[in-house]
Amino acid sequence: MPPDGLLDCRGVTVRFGGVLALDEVDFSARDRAVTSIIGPNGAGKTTLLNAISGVVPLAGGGISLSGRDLSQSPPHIRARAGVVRTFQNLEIFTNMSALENVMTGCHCQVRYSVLDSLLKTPRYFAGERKARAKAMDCLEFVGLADSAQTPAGDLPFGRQRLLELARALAARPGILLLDEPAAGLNMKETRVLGGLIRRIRDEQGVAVVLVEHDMDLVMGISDQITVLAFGQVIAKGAPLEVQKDPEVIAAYLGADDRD
Amino acid sequence: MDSASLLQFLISGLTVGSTYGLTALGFTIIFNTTGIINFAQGEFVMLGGMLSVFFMRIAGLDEASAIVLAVAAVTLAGALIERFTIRPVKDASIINLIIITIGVSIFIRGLAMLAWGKDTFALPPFSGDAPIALFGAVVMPQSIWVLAISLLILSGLKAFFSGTIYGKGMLACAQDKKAAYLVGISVERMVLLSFMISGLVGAVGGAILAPITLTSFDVGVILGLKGFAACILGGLGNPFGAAAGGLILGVLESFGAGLLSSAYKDAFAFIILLLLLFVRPSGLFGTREAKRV
Amino acid sequence: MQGLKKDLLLTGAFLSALCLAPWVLPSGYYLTVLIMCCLNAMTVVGLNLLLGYAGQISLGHAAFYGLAAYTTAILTTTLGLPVALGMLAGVGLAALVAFVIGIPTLKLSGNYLAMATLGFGVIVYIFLNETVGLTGGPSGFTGIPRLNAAGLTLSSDRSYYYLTAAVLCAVVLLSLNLIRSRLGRALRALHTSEKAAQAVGIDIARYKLFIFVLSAAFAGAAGVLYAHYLTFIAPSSFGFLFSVELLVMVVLGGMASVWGSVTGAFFLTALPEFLRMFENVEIIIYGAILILCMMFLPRGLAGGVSSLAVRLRGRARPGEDDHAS
Amino acid sequence: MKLKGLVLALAMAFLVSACSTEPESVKIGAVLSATGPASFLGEPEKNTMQMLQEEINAKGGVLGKKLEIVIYDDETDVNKCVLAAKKLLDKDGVVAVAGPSVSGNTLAIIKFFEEAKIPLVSCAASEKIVTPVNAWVFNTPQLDRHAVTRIMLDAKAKGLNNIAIITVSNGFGQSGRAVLQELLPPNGFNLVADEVYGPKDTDMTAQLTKIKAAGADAIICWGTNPGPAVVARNRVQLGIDTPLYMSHGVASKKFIELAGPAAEGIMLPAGRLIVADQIPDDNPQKPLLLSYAKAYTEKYNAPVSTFGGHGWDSIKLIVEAINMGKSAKPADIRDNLEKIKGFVGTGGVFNYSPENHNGLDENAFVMVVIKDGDWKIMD
Repeated sequence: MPPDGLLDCRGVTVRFGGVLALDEVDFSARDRAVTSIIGPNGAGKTTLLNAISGVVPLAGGGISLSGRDLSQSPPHIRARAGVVRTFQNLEIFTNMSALENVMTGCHCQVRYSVLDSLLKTPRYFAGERKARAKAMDCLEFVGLADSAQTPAGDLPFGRQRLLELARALAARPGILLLDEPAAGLNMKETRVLGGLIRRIRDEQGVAVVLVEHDMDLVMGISDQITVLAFGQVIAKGAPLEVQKDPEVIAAYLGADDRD
Repeated sequence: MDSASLLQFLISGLTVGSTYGLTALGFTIIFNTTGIINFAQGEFVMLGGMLSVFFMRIAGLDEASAIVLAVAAVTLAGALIERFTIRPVKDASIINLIIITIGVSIFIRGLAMLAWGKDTFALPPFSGDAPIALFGAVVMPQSIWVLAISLLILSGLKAFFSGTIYGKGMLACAQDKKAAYLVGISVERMVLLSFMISGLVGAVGGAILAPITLTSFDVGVILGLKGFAACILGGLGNPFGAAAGGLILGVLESFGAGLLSSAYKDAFAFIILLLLLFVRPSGLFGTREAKRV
Repeated sequence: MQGLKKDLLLTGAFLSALCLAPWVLPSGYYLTVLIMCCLNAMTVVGLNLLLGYAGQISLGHAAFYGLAAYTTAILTTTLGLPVALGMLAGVGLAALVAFVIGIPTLKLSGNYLAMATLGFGVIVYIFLNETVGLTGGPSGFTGIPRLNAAGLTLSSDRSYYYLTAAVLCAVVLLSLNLIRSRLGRALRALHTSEKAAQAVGIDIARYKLFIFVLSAAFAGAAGVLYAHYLTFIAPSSFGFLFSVELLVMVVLGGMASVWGSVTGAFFLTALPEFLRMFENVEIIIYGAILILCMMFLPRGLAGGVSSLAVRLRGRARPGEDDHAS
Repeated sequence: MKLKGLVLALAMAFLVSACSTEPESVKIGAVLSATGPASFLGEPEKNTMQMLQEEINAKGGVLGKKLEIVIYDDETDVNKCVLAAKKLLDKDGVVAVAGPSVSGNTLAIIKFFEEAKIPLVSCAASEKIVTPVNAWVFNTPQLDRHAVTRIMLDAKAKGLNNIAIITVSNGFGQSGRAVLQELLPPNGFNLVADEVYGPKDTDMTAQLTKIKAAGADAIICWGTNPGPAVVARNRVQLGIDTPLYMSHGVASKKFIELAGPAAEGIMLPAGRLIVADQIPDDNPQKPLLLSYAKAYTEKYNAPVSTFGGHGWDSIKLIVEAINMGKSAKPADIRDNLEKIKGFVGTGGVFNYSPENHNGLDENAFVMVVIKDGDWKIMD
């Protein structure tokens, strides 16, 4: 195991029926770094995120975070261990306000028992105050503090993306998995997002794994890039190295035909 | 237990099962187009039987024309229900629409009680009631009618859904209303059609079953319950599954009554159903996860 | 924390209204109607926690109501245990059964979950009906004693009514408290997106099970109170139609609204009494009212009242009150 | 809008209830299952009571006052029945109550009558209603025990010893099943099969196939329409020629209609009402039964059933008790009900006493057989 590997995937294999979606993928992400996963459509990028976050079961290989094996853990255990993610198709809680969304993110950070909830004990009030404060911090961080009381479903699309990010931050990630966070955003919003991701890495010291199609964003903020094609890793390295890799160029050219 | 008795249980189970299967088919059609579980489906079956009796007795028609008229009337009723209770609120959530169909079923039951009273009625069997002997067991001619017509309806539906543009359009509506609309399918017309077809299927079922099961204004409740169970057993949205689910449920009950205990036969059938769901969470022949509520 | 004060105030006002009711409606008949309303409301509030907040349907809640009623009936009548103990055991058994069947059942979703809970209800009904030696079978279980608590016999309808009203208010307050907590947020989260809920560390299976058990316990509480009020129970009161009726009360009252559930339960329980004068057309009118309410009040009675209130105040107030009241 | 409507409905309900309080009448209540699964009982009972009210008032009423019968429908539902009974007791202030139609509902409300000290004359048959005797509760139908006794006498005479029973899994079937299980073995019969069917079942082939295999000499079926009609049809379809006895629960023309040719030869104990024209002229019940049947058929254009007769008996017994004591006070009515002797009703000749609140014996039944689509008294 490399000493700097915070998240470590070895030989991750995922099958859907007869289809081999991921074929012995090795992937690692360092602490306090942005690691991007790129690749043509259908390369298995989201599947890899799903495998890491526990949404799809592994057919082989292992996943560990800071040396702790998570290969068999259900998604919520991985989340508690620090693997927190966002979704390509927004999964915000539309039946809550923005603030409540982020407070839900604090679920495992601010704890009190069922009895405290039912009977409104002082512990409940203390916990709620703490959760609220923490959620407000996260909202402020992404620039949504002014929309705290807005029903989440009423927010414009770009702000819903930010809300999801805030909710993920509230869950105090050890590693944050972002699944195409820039999809559907305009240039300006994408720039803001890029800045946020940098700040997450630099100010909060959280490792980020980024799956993204927007190459400007990827090349601008990544410390390390892994390229997937047809369920296999075809290249790894710093942005500039990867950009020059002939295999990567070939994969993208081939993919462009299909697009 | 001798083999003649076992065969008799099977025949009895298939006969009862076809009543569930026919109701289940109606559920499938509306579910496939709208995602609604139509609680008034049992009432369609009831209306088919009761209207046939009514047209025969009061209007003095012969049985065949009475049944044709009854089926036409229930098809129309299906259209009216869609037009007046479902279409005006088509943006409502599925659970609200389901509650509306519960209201409709109560309403129809009330009307039927007021119109025809609370008595039970019988319809004469189509081709006499001389039992046919079969390896020591007996089959009623009406049971053969029921099984044959059920098969006919089933294959008709199969052909309709996979072979015609309307059928495919209806399936498309269930998958994604907006997309169906975008490719030029009139969602409203498809939903209307689905209510009419399931009215028709229900009414045919009600009419051909009435000679065996007898009919009254309140038979719809239990048929709806068992029909829904049959649907789920077979896997929602699959007409073949619905029909098969009905037959399986009927056979389970019949063997439960014959071999275990007649008092617990329904419990037996439902326990099997639950166990099956725990192993196969979307029914025997179900493919997609139908999460709607 | 403003919502909390509002909850307390509303619950207090509701309790006082319930307590004043016997003076306004002096006959014992109205008391009985009100007791039935309160009992149904308890069950419906619990069912709404499950359905409206957590998004998990149950068509088997009548079974929990019935199981609890029969448990206390058998313990107190056949075995002669104290009533209070029987009641506790009844609620406990309902919760325990919910726990046991909830583990496999709650893995299902949507219509399949509806069927599984419905099937469970039917099975319980059949056992209540057929185990004649234990339950008295279809003709019912007679001679259940009234409640004696701390040397105080709650034999008069009025004192029993106060007890029922108090329990209902406790159920309402507990539910409101629950919704405004991290638990409530977890439930609403898994309703909208199980994936996202898991992604922030929420153990969805555990919360589903918890709320299933809690709502079964509320139904059980109503069940034991019912048994010791009527002193007679029969399986026909706990059939699948009652489960459906409870579901209708939830939706008609308003999904994800505790006060909506109370309104829905009171409305639909008392409605047939108002319709009595229509005799044979009663059922038709009942059906029509149900259809019209669902067509024109898509968010239920609670939604109708709150949008009326909004219109009266002339402004909309977004925020957590809309969701958690 | 909604609120206004509710207030209006409330106000209306108050108004209606206020108007119905009329001091110059004797008010009797009735809770009947006019709708729901037991409507075959409740509807004729309700019709009969309405007919009786007109008839009695046309003849000058009760104690010189108008007779008013307040009838509520309980929809065969326990909770609705409790509410209806409460309304009669607490709001309408009736002096006595007739009904309910089914045993479960009766058992559910007995307690309230004991508390309110108002007599209840039930139209339901269960023995639990009158044993142990509750001071305030009476019933009018013949008991299951009496019906079973008649069937056993007939079976014994024919030498049928191995009996199979098939009963419906509701209150009616359950109480019949209990009595059959209790009485058959000690009277020298073998119970060779004990099958059950659901009230809404539409096929009893499986149960009958089992009974056929059990080698019974006779089958006894205990249920109410439409189940027994299905049993009769399935029996013929399966080619079973074992004699079939039914309970008195099918003693209405509807059964013969539903079972069709399969009804031929079926035997059952029944009240004399359905065979009124066949009973000897010296039977004290004959004139009453003929006139009741005629009046009912004329008024409602429907065949008379013994169930309506329970309604007749309940109301007439209450009225008789009022007339005996010249008092419409509930306690007096109760006391006088216990003193009624030799009262000729549709169900038989009633002899109430402090120990017997049913008042009938097995002579209330005759055995009838279905022949050529009609009832025929057996010798």
